[in-house]
Amino acid sequence: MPQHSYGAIPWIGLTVLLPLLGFLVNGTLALVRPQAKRVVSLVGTGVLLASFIVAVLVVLQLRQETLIGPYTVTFWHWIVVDTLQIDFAFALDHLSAVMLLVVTGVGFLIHVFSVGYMREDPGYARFFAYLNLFIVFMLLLVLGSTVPLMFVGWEGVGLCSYLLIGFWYEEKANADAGKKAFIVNRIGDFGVLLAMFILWTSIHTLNFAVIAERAPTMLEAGGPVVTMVTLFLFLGCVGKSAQIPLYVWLPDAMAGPTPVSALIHAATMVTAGVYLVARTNVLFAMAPLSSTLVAGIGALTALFAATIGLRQYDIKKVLAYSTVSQLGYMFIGVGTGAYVAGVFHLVTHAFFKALLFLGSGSVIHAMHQAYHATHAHEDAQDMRNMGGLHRYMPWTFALMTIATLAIAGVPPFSGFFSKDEILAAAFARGAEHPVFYLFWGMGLVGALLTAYYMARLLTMTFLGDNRTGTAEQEHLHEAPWVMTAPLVVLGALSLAGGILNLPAFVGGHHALETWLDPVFEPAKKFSQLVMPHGSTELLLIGGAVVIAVIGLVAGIRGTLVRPIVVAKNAPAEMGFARVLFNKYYIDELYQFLIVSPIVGLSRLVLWKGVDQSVVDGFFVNGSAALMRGLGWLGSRLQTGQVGVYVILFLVGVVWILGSVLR
Amino acid sequence: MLLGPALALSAILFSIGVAGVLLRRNAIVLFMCIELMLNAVNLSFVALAQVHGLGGQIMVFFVMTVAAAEAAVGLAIILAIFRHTQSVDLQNINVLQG
Amino acid sequence: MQTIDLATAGGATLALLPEVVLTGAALVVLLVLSWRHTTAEDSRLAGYLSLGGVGLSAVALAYLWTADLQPLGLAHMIAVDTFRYAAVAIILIATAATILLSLQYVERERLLAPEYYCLILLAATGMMYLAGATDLIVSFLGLEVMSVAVYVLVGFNRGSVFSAEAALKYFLIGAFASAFLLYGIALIYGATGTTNIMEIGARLGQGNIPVLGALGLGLLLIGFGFKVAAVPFHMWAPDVYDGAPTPITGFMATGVKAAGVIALTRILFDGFSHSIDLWQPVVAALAIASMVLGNLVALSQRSLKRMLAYSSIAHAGYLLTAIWTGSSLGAGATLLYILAYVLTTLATFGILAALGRGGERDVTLDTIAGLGARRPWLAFALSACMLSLLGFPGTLGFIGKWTILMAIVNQAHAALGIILVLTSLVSAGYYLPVIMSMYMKPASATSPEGKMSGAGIAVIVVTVGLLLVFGFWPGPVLGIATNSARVLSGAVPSVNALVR
Amino acid sequence: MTAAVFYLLGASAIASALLCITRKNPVSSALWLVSTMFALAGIYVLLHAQFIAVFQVLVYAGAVMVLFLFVIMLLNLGREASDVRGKPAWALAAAVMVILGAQFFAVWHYTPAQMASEQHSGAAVADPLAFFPNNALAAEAARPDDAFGALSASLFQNYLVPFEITSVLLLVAAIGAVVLAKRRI
Repeated sequence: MPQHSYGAIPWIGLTVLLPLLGFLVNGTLALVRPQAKRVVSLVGTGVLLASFIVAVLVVLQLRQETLIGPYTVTFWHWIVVDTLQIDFAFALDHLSAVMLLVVTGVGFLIHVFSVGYMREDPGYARFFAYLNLFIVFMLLLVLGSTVPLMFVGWEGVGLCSYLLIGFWYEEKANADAGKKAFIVNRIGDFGVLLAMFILWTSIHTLNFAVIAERAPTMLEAGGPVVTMVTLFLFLGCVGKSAQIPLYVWLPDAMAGPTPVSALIHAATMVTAGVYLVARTNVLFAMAPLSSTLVAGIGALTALFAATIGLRQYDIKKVLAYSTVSQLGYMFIGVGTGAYVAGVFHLVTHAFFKALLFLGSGSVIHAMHQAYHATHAHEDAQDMRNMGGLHRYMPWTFALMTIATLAIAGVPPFSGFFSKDEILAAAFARGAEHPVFYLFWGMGLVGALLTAYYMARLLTMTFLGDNRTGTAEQEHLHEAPWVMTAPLVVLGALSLAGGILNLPAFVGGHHALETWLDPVFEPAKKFSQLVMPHGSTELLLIGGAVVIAVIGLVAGIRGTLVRPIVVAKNAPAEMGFARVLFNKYYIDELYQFLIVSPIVGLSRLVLWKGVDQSVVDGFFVNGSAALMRGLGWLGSRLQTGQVGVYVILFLVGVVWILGSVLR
Repeated sequence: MLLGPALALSAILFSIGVAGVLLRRNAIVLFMCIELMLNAVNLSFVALAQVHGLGGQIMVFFVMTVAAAEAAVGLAIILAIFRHTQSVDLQNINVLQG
Repeated sequence: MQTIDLATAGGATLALLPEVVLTGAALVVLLVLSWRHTTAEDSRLAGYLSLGGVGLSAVALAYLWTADLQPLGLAHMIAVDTFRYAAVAIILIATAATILLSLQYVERERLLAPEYYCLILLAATGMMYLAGATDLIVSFLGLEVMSVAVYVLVGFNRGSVFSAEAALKYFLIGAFASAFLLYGIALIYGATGTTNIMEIGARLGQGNIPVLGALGLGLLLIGFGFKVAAVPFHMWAPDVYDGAPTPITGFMATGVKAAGVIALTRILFDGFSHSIDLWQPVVAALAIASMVLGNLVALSQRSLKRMLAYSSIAHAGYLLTAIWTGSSLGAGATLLYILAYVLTTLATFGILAALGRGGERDVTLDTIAGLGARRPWLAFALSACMLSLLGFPGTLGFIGKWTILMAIVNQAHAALGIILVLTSLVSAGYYLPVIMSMYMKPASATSPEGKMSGAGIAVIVVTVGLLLVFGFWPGPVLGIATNSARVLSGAVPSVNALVR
Repeated sequence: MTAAVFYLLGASAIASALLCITRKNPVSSALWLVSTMFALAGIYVLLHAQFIAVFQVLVYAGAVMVLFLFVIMLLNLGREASDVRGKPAWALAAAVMVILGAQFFAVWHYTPAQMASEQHSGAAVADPLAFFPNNALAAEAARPDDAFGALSASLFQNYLVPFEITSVLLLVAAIGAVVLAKRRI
């Protein structure tokens, strides 16, 4: 019988196997010959390139197939208990194909960047081993055909993230950040586990494809079961994708090396939550309550994190809060039912945020080298120490500008199309549930703030006068080609990423939407979204663009308006009085009416008050302390006296005998 | 047959043994209280053997063997600790704690 | 298929071949050491002989397992089924690993008395009787053989006051608990007129359980609660684990606990399946108390050895949760979880023995700081163990916990499962700092750790390797565990007839 | 008559046991324990277990308790201060004794007939022994003259496996005691 061959698709296992091989080789080298940096870089990036090529071949083949349901490659029966059988199997469908390309592609670029960035680091081999292992787990997460296998990847990426945040382990803060990330994520994992068990008891399967098949018939739409499952799943997403209230770990995670921030904490791992919602879209579509909550949390996070981002001075902290905020947008998308828009923004965000992080990495690299050359002990990440860098790093500056325009949502950059689609979808949903108008509004304000803080970042870093120091200026220069080349590629993607899903009004055909259609088909039965057309659509777009431009202009002018004090001389807190001495009336107005209140709110209330003390101090540290205290009490009972032990023993005896006698 | 009274006597002796374990600090005396508990159990076995046949009586043999074995090892352990602390008072034996 | 009559001496010997072989090996060791019992070489010789004995016993076990024997009528005194074989296999693994880890340890700590190995073998024999007994008399005697041997082993380091104190505490509370267990057996005997577990099950099945039987069941649970170190019968465990020689601590945490849990499973499933309403609440309460207290107190420990002791209490809680289900799936989960726990714990104590000196009481998080840089392989192995204990996906520990959770969910009863997951969450708070300390803290200025012996390395490589391999490919062990457990009658059938 | 002797012996057993746990001197504690054991031996005779009674005197009172006394003398513990705990412990011990006694109270009412009826819920029982047909030895136990023969036959046939395990147990105890007690290995 002639079998359909499926071309390259059966080779999909290679995409995981190759990075695994890389991990094994690099891991061994890290133990036996940590100095072999050439081999490590070759292996580390080579396996990723090979994996990416395989992924491209696989996806090209997938284009030609007309598959119903995913293409599944089963390797072995993983867990077989009674009638439950869970295979170790990969499932390739149009959604996982998109993720596969993003993970291997962006992953490869970031690996290449790391070759330059980490060159001087003694833990070079170890770093690449962890990075390769991360790719393995991320692909398991993306390709796993069942919830438990996805969970292996889910936990694995958490572990790698933990190891990489604490990579520079000499600093205690890093280790603490790693621990915080891990513990917060475990709270989310608890949700995923519970969701798994409810799923299993209610529809007796944990296979994603079968879930999509069975859920519509075996579960009651809008019923308690499906609502509970989705809420627990979303708890996992909140943890992994850093949404309110579990976002606290992500800004701290910036303690790790910058390529890690780019790969794990911006482009791939943190988007796993969005991916999970998209993956189980049928369930979410059947649970309107949960979906509204998803969108609501997303909107709240998008706005909240953006306000905090307004007044950070650490360049990576700004980007971290920006990531939290952008993830919020993705959740608005998937919560609204615009799954394609959510995934689209995930992809474009991977491009421009990776670019931003790597660009900031370039800057930090340059700053660090400059300070290193003059033996100064300044903060290489503080934007107040930068300024005017465009003279020394023209390439980085150009690329960062592209990324900034993309994230701000200026056409024709990629972020414009994806963010616009999300906002339009939220607006459209508003016709059904007015609360979505609120979410749309929050998203719009968030977009304004995004444009503002990104413009501020760009201005403080690259424009104006240089504040690094006269001696240091000699040493500021562009990063080596191995670091700039990935930036150029990402820049091109950020610029042109929009063509993936060009809307009709510019003559596009919604390519991504057509591509992903089979995956989201089942959800459509439960929630149909009528996107705005014609004048409404154009009005929405126009409004969004105007807001982005206002934000950008305000950001640049608001930053340039007064001299910035170098970090070490800066007063502890910015007084409002300073703001009043402005020669531009319009700036004053900006400052006084819009920016100052929000800035004050951002820095004083939200960041210092809520973020740093309430969430961190109370929830994270407080619960840990409470448990430790209880444990200490238990330990006090352990006096070493046999008499005490006997008494407790007898308490147990009396209780058990009483219980069996009833 | 005196089944009920014998079982009751056994229960009372067992409880007295337990009370003794609570009351004493001397490791040897404490161990004697445990022996008392074992004796109480033996009485139960013997009483029940009247109803159920010889199995109960045979059980007593095994219990006696166990008691002898435990006594041999237990007293050796007590001797060993005495060599370290010069005391068998449990109040003085608590270097391990926390 | 071949039937054997367990009432005859020949039949019983055949059925007890692994135990008999192991006892024989112990006698050989005893005989040899009557001539050679002074130097390090003599001690090593005894170790190798014992290892050979374990090997032969394993061969006998393999023979029994493949021979597919069936008892004639009710199994008399000893079970002839796969559940026992699986249990014996786990005990033999624990014994072999303990002997291998001891080879270097006894020389380093100057415990040069070859009786040490003899006692390990005899303790293992006791565990095998306990785990395979179908008669409460055999359970009790097996338990006593095991306990008496372990009392001595705990106090084997005669130069150390810690060792002696640990032995005394273990002995006193152990004998106290034995008395309760024995009283339980007496009352059950009174209620049913038999000590055979299957017969007890058959006779109790005919109506409400009599008061005598209920009391007896409660007393049995107390006795076994002590052996598996379940709260509130756990107080001895931290002190005793702390004071005992480290390989023996490992042996107690694995072998003793495994034998106790397996025996309890068999007794409750075969003997008291009709009284499940009576014992389920008790087992649930013991499990919850153990999980909560074990995990919380472990958080505040500095010494790794004590931390592991509290963690072992928590694991007793997880195991009791599996028993609580009363289903054959739960019994299978028990077996699998024990295997995972045994492998992990043996490796952990092996590593601990390599890290410390003088009983390892002083090995703390600070001692192992920077181990990732000094001893990368050792640090990797310890990390793998911690993750497996935590139940991290990709390790056998995860598969074990997963199976337990499946068994709970199968009973359509989520509360225990939620507590299990939540307390495991808490346990991250003390397992992870170990990893963190090794990789993320600068090394302190302590003396470097000693070299490991080849035998120790072999144990750690094999156990950690199995943990990881079975973590990704658990099919074989999972199949063995669930199939072996099917022979137990199981109090409850699985609730869900599942469609795949 | 039997009942009267039983209650007399029972009362003396309880009294000796109470004295055993409360006497301050370890030596007198041990002697009161011996006294309890003798009373129990008497009760065994009343309960048709003459053979066990003999062993009780020989093994328990004779061998085991002598071992205890020997160690007490060896360590010269007779002159130590009292090891009885303070008032809270007394209250606790009394409470535990009362609670445990109450929990075991149900056993007081047991008669052979009730025991049998519990197994066969409801049926009135005339001859309790008839309800345990599986235990062929039960009938033999009723004939005290051949109890010894029946006991040994049972021990070496039905209970062969546990009997052999006790030999292992004694071996363990012997090795263990030697290892722990020797001054130098």
